[in-house]
Amino acid sequence: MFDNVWLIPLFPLLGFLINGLLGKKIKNETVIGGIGAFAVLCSFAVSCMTILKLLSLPGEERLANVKVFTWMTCGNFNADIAFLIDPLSCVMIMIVTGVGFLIHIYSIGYMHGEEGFYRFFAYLNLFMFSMLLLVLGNNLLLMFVGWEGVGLCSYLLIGYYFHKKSAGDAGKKAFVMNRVGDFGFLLGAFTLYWFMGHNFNVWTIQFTELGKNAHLLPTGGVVTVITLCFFLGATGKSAQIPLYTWLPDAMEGPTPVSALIHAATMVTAGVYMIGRMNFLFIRSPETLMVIAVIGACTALFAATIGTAQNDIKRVLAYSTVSQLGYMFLAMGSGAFAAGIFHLMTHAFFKACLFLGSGAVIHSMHHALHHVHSHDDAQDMRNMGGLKSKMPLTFLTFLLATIAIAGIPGFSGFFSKDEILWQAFANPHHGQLNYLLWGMGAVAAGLTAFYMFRLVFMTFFGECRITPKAKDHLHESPMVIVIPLIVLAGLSVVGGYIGIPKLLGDLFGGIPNYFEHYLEPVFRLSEEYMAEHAAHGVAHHSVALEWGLMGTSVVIALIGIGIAFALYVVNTSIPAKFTATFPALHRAVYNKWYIDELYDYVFVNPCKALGRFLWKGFDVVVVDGVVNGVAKVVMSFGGIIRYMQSGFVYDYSWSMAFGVVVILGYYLFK
Amino acid sequence: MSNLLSLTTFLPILGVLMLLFIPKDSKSVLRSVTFVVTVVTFIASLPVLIGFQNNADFQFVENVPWIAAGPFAMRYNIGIDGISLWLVILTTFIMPIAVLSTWTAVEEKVKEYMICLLLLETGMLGAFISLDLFLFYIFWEVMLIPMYFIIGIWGGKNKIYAAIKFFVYTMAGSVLMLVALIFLYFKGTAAGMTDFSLLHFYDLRLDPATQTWLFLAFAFSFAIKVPMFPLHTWLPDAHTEAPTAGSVILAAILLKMGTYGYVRFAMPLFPDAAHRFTPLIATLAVIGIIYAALVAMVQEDVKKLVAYSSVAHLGFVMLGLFAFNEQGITGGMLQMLNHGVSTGALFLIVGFIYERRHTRLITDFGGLSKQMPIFATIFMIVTLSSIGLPGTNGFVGEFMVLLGAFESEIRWYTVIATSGVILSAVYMLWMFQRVMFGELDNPKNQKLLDLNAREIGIMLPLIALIFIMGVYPNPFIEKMQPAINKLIAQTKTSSVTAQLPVDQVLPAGHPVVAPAPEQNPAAEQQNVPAEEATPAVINPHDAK
Amino acid sequence: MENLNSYLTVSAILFSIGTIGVLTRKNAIVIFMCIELMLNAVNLTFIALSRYLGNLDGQVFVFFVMTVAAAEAAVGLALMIAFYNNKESIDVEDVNMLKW
Amino acid sequence: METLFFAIITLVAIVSAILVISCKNPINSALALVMTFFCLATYYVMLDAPFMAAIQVMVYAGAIMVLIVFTIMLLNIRVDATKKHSHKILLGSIIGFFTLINTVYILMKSHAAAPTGPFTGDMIKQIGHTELIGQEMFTKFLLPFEITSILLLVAIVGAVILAKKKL
Amino acid sequence: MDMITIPAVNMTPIMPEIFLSVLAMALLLINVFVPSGQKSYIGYISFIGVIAAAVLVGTGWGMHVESFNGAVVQDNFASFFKMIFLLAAGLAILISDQYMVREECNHGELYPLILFTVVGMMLMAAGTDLMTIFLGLEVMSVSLYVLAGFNRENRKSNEAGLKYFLLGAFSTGFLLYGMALTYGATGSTRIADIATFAAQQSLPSSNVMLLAGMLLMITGFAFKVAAAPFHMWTPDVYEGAPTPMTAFMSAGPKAAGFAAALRILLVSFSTMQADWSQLFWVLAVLTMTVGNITALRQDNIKRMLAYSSIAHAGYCLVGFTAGNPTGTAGIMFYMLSYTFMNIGAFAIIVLVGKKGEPNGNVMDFAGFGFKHPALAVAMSIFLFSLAGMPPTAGFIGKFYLFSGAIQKGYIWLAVIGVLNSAASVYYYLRVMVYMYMKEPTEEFDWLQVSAPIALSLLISVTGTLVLGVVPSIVLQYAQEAIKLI
Repeated sequence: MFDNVWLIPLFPLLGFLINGLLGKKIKNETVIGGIGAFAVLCSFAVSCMTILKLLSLPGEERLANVKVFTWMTCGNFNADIAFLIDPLSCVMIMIVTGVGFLIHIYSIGYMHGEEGFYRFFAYLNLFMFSMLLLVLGNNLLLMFVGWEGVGLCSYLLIGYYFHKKSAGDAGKKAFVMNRVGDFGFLLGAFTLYWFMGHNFNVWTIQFTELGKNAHLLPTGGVVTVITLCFFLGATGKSAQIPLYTWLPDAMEGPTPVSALIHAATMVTAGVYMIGRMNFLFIRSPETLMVIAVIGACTALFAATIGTAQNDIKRVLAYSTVSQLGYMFLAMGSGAFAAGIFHLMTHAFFKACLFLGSGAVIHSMHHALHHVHSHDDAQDMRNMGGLKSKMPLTFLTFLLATIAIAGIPGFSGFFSKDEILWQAFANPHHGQLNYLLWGMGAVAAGLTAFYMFRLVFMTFFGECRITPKAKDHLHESPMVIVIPLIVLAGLSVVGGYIGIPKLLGDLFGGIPNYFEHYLEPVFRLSEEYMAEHAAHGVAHHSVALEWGLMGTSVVIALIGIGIAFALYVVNTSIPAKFTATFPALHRAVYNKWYIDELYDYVFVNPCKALGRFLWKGFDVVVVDGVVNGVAKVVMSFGGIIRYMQSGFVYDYSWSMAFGVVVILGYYLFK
Repeated sequence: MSNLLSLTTFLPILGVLMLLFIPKDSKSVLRSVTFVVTVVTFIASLPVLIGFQNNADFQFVENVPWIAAGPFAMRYNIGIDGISLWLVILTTFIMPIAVLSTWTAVEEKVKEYMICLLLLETGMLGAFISLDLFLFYIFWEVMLIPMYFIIGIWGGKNKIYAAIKFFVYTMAGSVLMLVALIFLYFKGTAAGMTDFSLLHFYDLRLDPATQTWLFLAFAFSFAIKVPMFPLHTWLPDAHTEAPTAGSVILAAILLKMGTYGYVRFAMPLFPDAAHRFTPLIATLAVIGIIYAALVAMVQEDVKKLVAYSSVAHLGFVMLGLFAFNEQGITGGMLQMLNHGVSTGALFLIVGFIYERRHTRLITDFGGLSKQMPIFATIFMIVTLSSIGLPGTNGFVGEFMVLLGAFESEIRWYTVIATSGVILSAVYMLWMFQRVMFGELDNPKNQKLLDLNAREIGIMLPLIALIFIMGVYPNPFIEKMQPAINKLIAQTKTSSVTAQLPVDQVLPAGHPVVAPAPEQNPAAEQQNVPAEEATPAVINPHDAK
Repeated sequence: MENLNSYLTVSAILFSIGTIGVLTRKNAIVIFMCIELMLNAVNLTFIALSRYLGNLDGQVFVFFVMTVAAAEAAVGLALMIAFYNNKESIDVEDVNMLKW
Repeated sequence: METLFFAIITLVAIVSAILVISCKNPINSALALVMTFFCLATYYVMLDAPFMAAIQVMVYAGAIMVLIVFTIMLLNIRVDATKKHSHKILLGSIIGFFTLINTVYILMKSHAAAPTGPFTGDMIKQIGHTELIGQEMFTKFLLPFEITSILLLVAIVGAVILAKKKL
Repeated sequence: MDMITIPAVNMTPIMPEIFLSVLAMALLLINVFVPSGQKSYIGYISFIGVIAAAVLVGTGWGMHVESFNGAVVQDNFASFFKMIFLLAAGLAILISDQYMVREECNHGELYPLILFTVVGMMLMAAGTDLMTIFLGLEVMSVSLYVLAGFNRENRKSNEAGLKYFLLGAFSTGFLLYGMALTYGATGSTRIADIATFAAQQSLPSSNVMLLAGMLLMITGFAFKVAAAPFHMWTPDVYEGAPTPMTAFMSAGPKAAGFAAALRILLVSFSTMQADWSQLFWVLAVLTMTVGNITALRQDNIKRMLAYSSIAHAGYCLVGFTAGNPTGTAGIMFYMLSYTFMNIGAFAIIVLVGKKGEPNGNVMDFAGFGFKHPALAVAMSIFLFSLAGMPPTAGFIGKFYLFSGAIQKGYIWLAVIGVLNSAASVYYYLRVMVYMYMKEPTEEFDWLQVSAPIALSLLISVTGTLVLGVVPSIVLQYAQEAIKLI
């Protein structure tokens, strides 16, 4: 049925191999970029066919495991290279290949003239391959392969400008933090495998099998441990508290990378993973609560930092962290479909935003370069008034911003509102729900604020670079603009496939297609939830729902209003504000000093410990003991040596002494 | 060909004889001859691989009397099973690479150098194929000599200290093993055995107290070789000082002697004790993993860093072996091969830059990627393999080890050990970043040449293996599986009996030869009295 | 005849005195004489035992010991002369080029 | 009477032995040693071994001691000139003392084998000591006797090699 | 009064001794007529004589003949040791010539003296009467005193001879006293009679006289084999004596001491094994440890080998402690191996030494390895063998020695032994460090390697390796020999 699904990851792999091995010889950028983009296009095509095929099946049959070959078997452990086709993975491959393809196209323009152009496309294709493995893998191990693979590509792409120290550092940080997550992932996988096998004799790591046997699992207890481990993995990959700090730094990479990896696809892998293993997470209310709380906290926390950043990409980065927080809030509330939905819409608008910012930076960089200025092309304080210079970019950017701000009618509204509602109404966390909702709503307001702050600072007002440079600012080439337009369009309309029930009812019973589509994946969990909900399924009135929706929209509008007031109407206020609360501003501007905290708590002690173990323990104690024994022996040698005095009477004395002792011992013993 | 193994093992000796007749000034001839000899040895070992049947028996067995005097009878008894097969192949595979690696680096005393390498190869192969404990010990010790010279003569600044440390350390361990070996033999003769054949000793059931002591002696000796914390300090010195080929061989093969010793001797011979000391070994392994990683992190010398990473990797191997289950031991075995390939490759890489810059200090480098893209790529792949990225060989081994260990009793150790994957990423990537990334600001580095054809040629097979073993490890696993299952059976059956009251199974102080476990598992369950359970010593090979 | 033990005791005393001499004297010749004293003590033991046992083996042994003593005296004194030729001393304090 | 005689001889023997180790002048030591040898010869006579006594006097007191005295004279050594190391003497004496204790203890505690041999005092007197010794030496101990010839040859050769002025 | 009739005796058991004695005497006579430049010929003749004697010994293998009224015996045990002595003598003769010529003391008497020493040692090994053993020992010792002081122009040689003499004579006193007490306790000097007597005792070790006699004899032999604390003469004498004689002394007399001690203890005092094993346990530990630890700090290579020789005696004492066939055959095998490897090593030292400073320093070996590769390889083989590395004779020897101890249950003794052997590696390696890993401080002169030395090296290397790889060929003889004693 889905026999050719293995082609989906294969194409990017081929693209990677061709570009990676021969790219240096090819030299021609069009060809290289073409190969890269075409590979993804092929994948996209196959993905489309796959999803169409899937949709043609009745709901219950929308599931297929396609085995390619046996990877490793050992005793009761078996891992295949096999792919899982179900609605969830299909939506993911669509997002990945679709958005990925657009970004590839964009990159051809954006990366024009860069040294190592081929390298970039090779990595990008490798990333596509890994990401597709991640979403398609039908077992934990294969997912882990993709999981680590995307981490690697992220590392490579962040460190693309490897001659910059900051880039290298950022790449390493990303990888290591991801590794911390992977540590959790591995532990979770081990525990799950062992627990299922040992107790229920289900030795498997295959998702379908695990799902089938999930009913054997108890609620809480070990499952909580397992799921927390997995969630640790997710926090690393998806930049949640406490492992979020790598993502803003990851902006050292080229902008398309930020768009593709650090906004649209890779960072959502954690969300996907939780969705994939919903059967597990649903069985641990504690974990769900942890997820929800962390999601909400991250959403809020990252949003606060986002308000004070001046680097255009960093704002977006914190925004991504914050939006990922929303997704986790959804997952933690048991609203898996909502989380995935937000994942999708976020992929559209955030990709659009990043690409748009890339276009701006590209243009700025170009302009600054022309006048030999060393001003930062990414600093919003250097921008302003770009809307006239780059109208298309501005338009698409604005649409995406509106979408993310949650203005009704745009995709972000539908998904975000669904999440907030689920956070409020879910049956898991009891009174905590109100707090979660509140945090989400505040974060939504902050999101609106900082996003519009960004728009206003960048596109409105006076241009703050030298007039000479200003003349060199112009709209990007079509190869860059077209993806922007497509993504902006998706940001606007993408939400309509998942209209919340409330609104759907309002407009004549339009069903929530998306939720319906994902139902086969989450049905069992939802049934389970219905049975086991900790606080019973609360029935809230429609009015309440409306009220909440309205509130969140109002909060968003307030945010926009404040941004407008501060950055368009009276631009001096922010400075005054900063002057009034310097400590607060400094704290927010410096990301609440979390990086420094980590340095003090983890990194430096580790290094110090390492240094101590090396110089103190290894050299002094261990080697000291070894060499000490040798030295003691040697010095004994010295002592005994000097007993060999050279005098005959000493020698005869020693002999006589020997005789006396021997005789004495035997005679008087 | 029945004496294929002997041929493979002693081909290098033939090579030595050839080298003796080549004048010492014709260096390229010396190098070429050595290279050809090692390649031929590799080719000679391929039929072994191809002809190997996937079962648990020892194959290509040769068994002829050797020494017989007094209470002893030693035999030239060799053969391989799935466990040793891959190590033999690894050895023959690494050797040509090692020879090539110092093609230009060793300019002095080439003849002696090549002779040492070839002698070393014979020693290593011999140790892997010996089925006679005495023969094994001989080869085990013989290996030391050429390695000692390789480190001591062609090594770096501090070579003498390193060489002597290496030698005395290892020697101190192995002599204790010798005592244990002899003691074991007498235990065996008391039970009616007549020679040192390993297969007979497998069937020997020792009382737990004896096992404890013997195990400790064997384990100590092997632990030094592995090396396990805290007996590892010879390794960084030896590695740092050794010439590239020396480091490669040391890392790729010699260290495997220790772990191989555990698999082949310490665990199946003394299963009860092995189980009893599992917590200790696991603790040391875990400490080794974390400790070595932390220490590696702050190293200033690339080679030393890699050396410490070896300690950490072998900690994983040990952890896997002492999981006593299929995944763990398979993982451990795979990890041995992986470590051989990737750490060997890392040492080669360090050798490449050392040859160019004559320094190994991390701070002397930076930004090499720009100047040496091919090198950068290869280095990156090897680094990733070393930190166990999925898709590379390192992952398969590490994963299996952790999985196996997690399934066994040493679960909690595994949890800590797993954090080693974080640390390994930290120190390797940090090193990689400092060496390869950043500004190319050191003028000495700005004229570096990228790898030449020879160097790429050396690395390619290793890179290929990294991926092959990472993507399709099944052929490797399949060949070793039966042997590992047998090993597990050997360790398990005894621990079952160990749970029974000892005096029921064994009359005090009278170890007996029990029936081979797989033949008569039921008998043991029923506590057959010792007298009845003493058929003549089973020797499957005499029967053939 | 006095009882055996008297003789043996005397020989033991002489033997010990010889030992003390070897240990305390510095002159090689005197040391050698002390050794002769020890040998003589042993000879006394032999003969006394021989007489007591009614077995002449011991006396024959003494005969050989005397021969040995003579041979040793010849060689030993020759060695001392040779040493003296080089060093002008036979004090064992001076016999310590070789040490440690 | 015999006991008294024995006591006197013993006294002389021990005193002269002490003189051997205490005289500063080697010649005096040598003379004291000769004295001891004579005492021993006396003992031998008392032990019905006249032949041994004769040899003792001739070989030991005569030949060997003459050789020693000759050497002392040749090397012109007079006094044990070097300073005394009192601690050496003390330590030496302690060890010697313990040797004495040990040996005496052995003799006190031990008992020799029962007299089994055929050679009683009367028999020796009857046949003649010399003949009996000869009988023994040329039958039972022929080989050792022959070996002594080699021993002496070696000693001669050795002495010549070591001490001859010019080889 | 009857004439004394000298009984008809069977000369077969002492044919080699007679042959060598006659040869030695003949050579002494011939020596007078050989001009001083051509004394080497006496050496060659002696060497041939040694080979002939070895043939004589060899033909007697397997026979068991007692002779001289039980004073001497020909058995495999004796023959085995005689072979060792002959080997040691042969090798020593081969390496003597070049050395003696260089040091200008090439007196023809050297070779007859070596032969006499061998006669003495043979008598020790073959003697079954305390008197024979004692006289054999004295023949050996007296010759050795002379040999140690042979280079009479050299003060060190004088000193070595004098020290050896004084201490040797002193130890003879104890040995004799022991023999006297044994005689007194048992009424006989025949080893077999003593054994019979001891066997009749219900508790032989409670017979204080017998016990003391045994202990004193042990101390006497301990001196000969250089066991601590009776070892202190060894380094000085070995250092001072002419190198070839050091080589000879380290192998031959030690073996002879072991031979005599083995025969006396295993035959006469077999019932008191518990007592002497205990003593040897301590002696072995002390000897090995003192020897090895002190050797660690030596720079003079001869002195280092002297201390190492003490340590090797200690290893043999391990086998002695065991006192079982494995251990004792181990001693025999080890002494043979030791003869090969140690004399081989000394041969190299002979070559490296220069006139007037024949005692090589370890530093003198700097750069030796690549200047003289063949010699260096030979030296490495000897050193590895001494260190007990396979596949050399030294390893097999140690293996059997320690096996004996383990078989007997002396695990800790074996452990101490092997640890010692591991420690010893350090100083053997040190020589190799200088040979291979240090640059020469001064230019090497061309070393003259005379044919005899080359031959001796060839024999030593072959012996060391062959005994290491196929030790059965000798071990089985050792096993046979020890069975019959």
